[in-house]
Amino acid sequence: MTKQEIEKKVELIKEISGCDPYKCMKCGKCSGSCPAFNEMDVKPHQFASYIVNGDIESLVSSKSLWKCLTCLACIERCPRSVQPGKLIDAARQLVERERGGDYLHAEDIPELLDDDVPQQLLVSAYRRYRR
Amino acid sequence: MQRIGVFVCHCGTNIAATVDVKKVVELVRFEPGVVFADDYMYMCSEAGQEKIIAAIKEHDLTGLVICSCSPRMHEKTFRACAEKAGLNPYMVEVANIREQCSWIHKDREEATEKAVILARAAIAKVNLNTPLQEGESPVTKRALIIGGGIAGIQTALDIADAGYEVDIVEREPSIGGRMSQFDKTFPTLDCASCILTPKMVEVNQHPNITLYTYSEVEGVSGYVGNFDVKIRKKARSVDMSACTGCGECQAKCPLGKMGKIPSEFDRGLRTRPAIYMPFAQAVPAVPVIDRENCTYFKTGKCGVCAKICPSKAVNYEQEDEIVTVKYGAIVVATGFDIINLDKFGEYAYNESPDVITSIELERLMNASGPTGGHLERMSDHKQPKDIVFIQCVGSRCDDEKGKPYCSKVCCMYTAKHAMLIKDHWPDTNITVFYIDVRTPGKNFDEFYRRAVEQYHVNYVKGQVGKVIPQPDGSLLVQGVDLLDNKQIMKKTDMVVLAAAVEPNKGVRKIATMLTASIDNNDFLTEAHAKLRPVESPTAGIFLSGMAQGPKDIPETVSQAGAAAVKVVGLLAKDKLKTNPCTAKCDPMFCNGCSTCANVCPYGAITYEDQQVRGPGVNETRRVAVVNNALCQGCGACTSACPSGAMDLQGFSNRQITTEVDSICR
Amino acid sequence: MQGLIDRLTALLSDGTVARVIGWKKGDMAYNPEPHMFETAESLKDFVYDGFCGANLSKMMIEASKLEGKTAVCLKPCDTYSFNQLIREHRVVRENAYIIGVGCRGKLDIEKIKKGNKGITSISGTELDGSDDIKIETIYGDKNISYKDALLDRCHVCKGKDHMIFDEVWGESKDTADQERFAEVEKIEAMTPEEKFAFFRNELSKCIRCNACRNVCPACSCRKCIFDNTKFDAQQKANVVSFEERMFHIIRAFHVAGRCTDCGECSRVCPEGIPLHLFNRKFIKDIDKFYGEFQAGKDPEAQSPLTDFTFEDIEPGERG
Amino acid sequence: MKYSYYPGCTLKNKAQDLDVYARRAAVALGFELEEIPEWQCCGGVYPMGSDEIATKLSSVRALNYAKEQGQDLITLCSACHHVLKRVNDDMKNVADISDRANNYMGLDEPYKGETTVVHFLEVLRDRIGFDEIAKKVVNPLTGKKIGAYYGCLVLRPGKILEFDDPEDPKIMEDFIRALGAEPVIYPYRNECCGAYSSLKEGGVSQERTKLIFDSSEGFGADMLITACPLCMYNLNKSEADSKIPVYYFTELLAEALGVKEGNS
Repeated sequence: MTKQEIEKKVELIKEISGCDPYKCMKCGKCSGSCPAFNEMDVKPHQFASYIVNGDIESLVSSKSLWKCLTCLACIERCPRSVQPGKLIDAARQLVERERGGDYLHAEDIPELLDDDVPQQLLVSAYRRYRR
Repeated sequence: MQRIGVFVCHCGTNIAATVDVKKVVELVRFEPGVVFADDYMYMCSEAGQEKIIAAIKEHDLTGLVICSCSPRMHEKTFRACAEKAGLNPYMVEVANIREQCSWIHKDREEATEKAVILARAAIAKVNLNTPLQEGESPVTKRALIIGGGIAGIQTALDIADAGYEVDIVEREPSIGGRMSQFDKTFPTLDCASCILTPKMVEVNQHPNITLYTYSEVEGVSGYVGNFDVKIRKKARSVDMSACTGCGECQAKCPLGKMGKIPSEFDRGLRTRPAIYMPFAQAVPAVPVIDRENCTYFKTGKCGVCAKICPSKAVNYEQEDEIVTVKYGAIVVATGFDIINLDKFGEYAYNESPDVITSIELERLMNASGPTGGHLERMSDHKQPKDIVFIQCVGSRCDDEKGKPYCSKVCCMYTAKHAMLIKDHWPDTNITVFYIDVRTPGKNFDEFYRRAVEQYHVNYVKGQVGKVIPQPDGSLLVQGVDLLDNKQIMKKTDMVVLAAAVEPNKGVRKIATMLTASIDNNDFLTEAHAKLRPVESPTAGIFLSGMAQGPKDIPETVSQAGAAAVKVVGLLAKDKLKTNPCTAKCDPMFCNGCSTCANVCPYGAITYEDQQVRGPGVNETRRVAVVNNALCQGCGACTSACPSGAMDLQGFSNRQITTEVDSICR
Repeated sequence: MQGLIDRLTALLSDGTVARVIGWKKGDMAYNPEPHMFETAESLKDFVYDGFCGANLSKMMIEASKLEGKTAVCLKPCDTYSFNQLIREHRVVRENAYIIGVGCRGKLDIEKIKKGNKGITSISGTELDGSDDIKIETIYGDKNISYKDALLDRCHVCKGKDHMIFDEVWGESKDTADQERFAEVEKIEAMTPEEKFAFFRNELSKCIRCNACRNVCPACSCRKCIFDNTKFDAQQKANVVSFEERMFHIIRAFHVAGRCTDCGECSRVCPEGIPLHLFNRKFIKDIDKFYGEFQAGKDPEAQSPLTDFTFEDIEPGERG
Repeated sequence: MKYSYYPGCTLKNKAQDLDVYARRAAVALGFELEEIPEWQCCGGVYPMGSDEIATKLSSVRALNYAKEQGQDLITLCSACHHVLKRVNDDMKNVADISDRANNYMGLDEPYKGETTVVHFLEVLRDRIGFDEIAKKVVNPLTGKKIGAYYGCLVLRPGKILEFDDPEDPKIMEDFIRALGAEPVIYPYRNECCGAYSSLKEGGVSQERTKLIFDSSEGFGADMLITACPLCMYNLNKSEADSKIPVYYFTELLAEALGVKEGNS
């Protein structure tokens, strides 16, 4: 990515999330709360620094985009209103809005179903994992 | 017509870098009334002042406009300078072209234009200024300290030792405050009682100090040098002069054994009787009856304490007493409390008795505390083998759950707690979750390092997301180690929360009564953060201790001494100059409607029947009269008066509208 | 009505009062005017009927200065104004003999005139009159319901009780059948642009006749700020579109917390501007921010706007 | 009292128990659920992006319908409740989203968040009152020890949902008490069950549900109740050793009120 592209993406993440990554004081309460912490490569308390430092490339290619459960615990507990859950959601939006960015494909679905799967699960996953 | 001189200051580059000072001089020269204009590098310097004095004499100036910094900074300086040259000091106006202009603008042209406009407004005002004379008021040589913690105690002792009379008003039954709840104090680990109790006794015995414990300030009127303070002495239900403090009543109170009334002093970790002293070393050593809980007061039955009192000191009929005392100065030393943790449910404070606050831990480690100084879990009374401390609970928060500031004392007291525990029970594992360790202060970082190096306290950089009580009675702490980049699941026996400090709840009411300003966090504001740190912007009100902001005991004691010196400096004067910018009523316009008296915070307005004569009017009617000694020139009456009869000298409605008009020109 | 005249005559004759403030017959059936009766004889022109809407409390300001007591006829809603004037030391209670006159709501002649041209006489408007009023016009007679012809303000009546009186004459009725703040809420729901357009349209009708100011019992200054030469206010008052931008707004601010919502301003406005809306908005906000307050209900009560309590709403908070 | 009722996709299919029992309980408690005609799926998760408009419109339609009826909008499913309440908050307080959504919708009168969104449980607590419910219970669930499983969506973010204290909620416990049973408070009641990850990443939800079961059973619960079909699914699919039965809260309500069997 060129410097301009990075800057554009940083701005986009800030705009979509509505959060200010500069407010982060690196206390780690988000990572101390996160139920998916062990699944993630980039940890919740690092989201803000990746954005501040312009390392968007690493952030958008991280596994964490798809591991966040959107349980909102970090959003509820963040003492600085940085709300890492919103930042990672915005990063995921960047990926999904580009062609081929989906994490879930329609053809994969039949295999993932069982008789009990509630409609809610399908809709939620669909909305989270793809555009 | 005035003969006005305008003096534009460069303030080094503070103003000149952004404002074209020469251009300002050239442009204001032609304003109505201006006969002289000049600029100088530092107007407030001796040379600058000489320049002003010379110009006053040479050009017969009758008014001055100084374009410089905020009037809060140097208005006094320039008024004194004018007086030296024989000019009435109230013929001087300061146009603030620094804080409100050069410092906030980047564009030179814009800033210059604004400087000219600000100067023009000041010139327009001076054209309407009239000489004003300062009056004099006497000083009552007695000080009031609100709050009897270590801050109030030290301030009182220092003032009393200087030879002035001091009263302390303390809400609780005893003086001593928070410090009396503590076990040891950092960084030298003196026992808190050992250093506080002698001071409490000294206060009690000092001939210049009067104690009003179990008392509250109920109303304040008057002004610097002459405050009238209403103090409510709540009924103790015990005769102070008869009681010997033998403690029989406390021991026999039937409610004491029932264990229903949580002890405030022990933070609810034990219970107390309805007739009680908060702690054994209480000063005065006289109990009070908590009427809300006392069986006698609730049902009219019992009366055990009165029956067994050997000196017949218990008096159920006692009533609240209100005394009004005159003071020259008031010190606010209302101290702090810790925040309520209801909004931090993730730490399970309300769920588990083994999650406690640091003040509760102080009580649990104190030899006079509920466990006799033996550290134990409140759930099963077992000694904890593993303890987790969590820092910054509610401090440094950006949202409304907590406080935006650093509480300043937690890092140090946590290191203290860790070391004290390790001293007594060396095999205890201690983990501290921290964001930063903040230990500026003499011997402070050394103190913290000792906890790590000598006592092997485990400091983990990171926060705790959740404290999870386990079915087996232990606690699981889910947090993060940021340096290892790992989520931690730590089983522990006890969790201690460093809850944020906050000003005592009552301070808002007291600040309102004193018209002393408070900040967004309810800490009292100082007159100048650097140069006047122990004074409130309200004259005659001084600040001591945590009421002004988070601080530890050494800092509190220093500030207490500083406040005392300021009070003594005031009380040493026999007369104070009064502000001549007071309100004045024009009886021609006055309706006598009482609106102004209703809004006057100083009680400076009364009414009398006056003969009013004017075009087409000749009658006797009720009109407002301002007492110049009481009026502080706040202007509340002038804005409330519907007919415009009230006006403020030096800031008259006309002067202000003229300023506005000249800005909008 | 004759009973009231008899009573007033007696009060004058036995020297209890030196004069009577009441209403005098007008040249038409519907325009009685406030009047100070000095003799028992002159009371033959006294009238009290559905058209006696005028609030006479303000006349006591001048009457208070006269020798002896003055009998003043006050309807229930006028007594609020009188209390407020006592609180502001504008009238002397001891100099007034208050006859609390009964009221079943007052009539709006404009409503009656609508669709009834050429009125020659109106009857049945007395306090003890029937539910209908009879209108005779040059085109014939017609009955309309008393209730339908009420002034708007009577639909939000504050109640039938007199807040202060020496004696009461006649029965009163609470005529409230509408929500007091409904009109205000309608305006609150507008966008800022709509509000501005609404008020600009209304206030542009103002001819600055000062009727509102002169009738308002809260506008009791010796000299109005707008006539005050001391602060250039008078001069500023002459700028274009002043009525829209300043006069009514400032007047509303000056009476805020003191206005009893008597509705006289709107009743007397020759241009029909709903001036009471400003005041009622203030009343609504005061109720919301400081708890319910009715000016003039209790002459001892502190007005929320000039009183201070520790529970007061803080700047920036919205109730 | 009549409510505009938004059942949501799952209640019409896999979570019919949640719906049917709620309808019967409502009748017994004296309020009416009027299903919004032609409601559209809320999407299951709230689109957090500040520039997401289209994904919020189905919610706006339902909200506006309730406004037109002059009714409050009631939901049962935690996810629908979450999405509708947050979109409503956007329409009320976020001018940009509100303007753009309204431009798109082209309603006669713009929708500005006028509707009140309530969860069925909130109606029970705030409008009926748990004391009143307790009085109407005919089959008290005496002796049952029930753990409330809240999950995430019904509680967070606390500031917008204003449902209960997000870290230390009480509403479902009070509900359990009202039915005559004993609530079991356990720390994992507001921890995530793994949510939508179970479709592709089953492992996490296995881990999470195990913690939930271990903790609730450890504190003595012999059953769990929930208000979310996805939580229900994840809990049911759990392979935890400590697995205890899970019910929708409405089923127990209907049972306690004696209306479990019958027409709806």
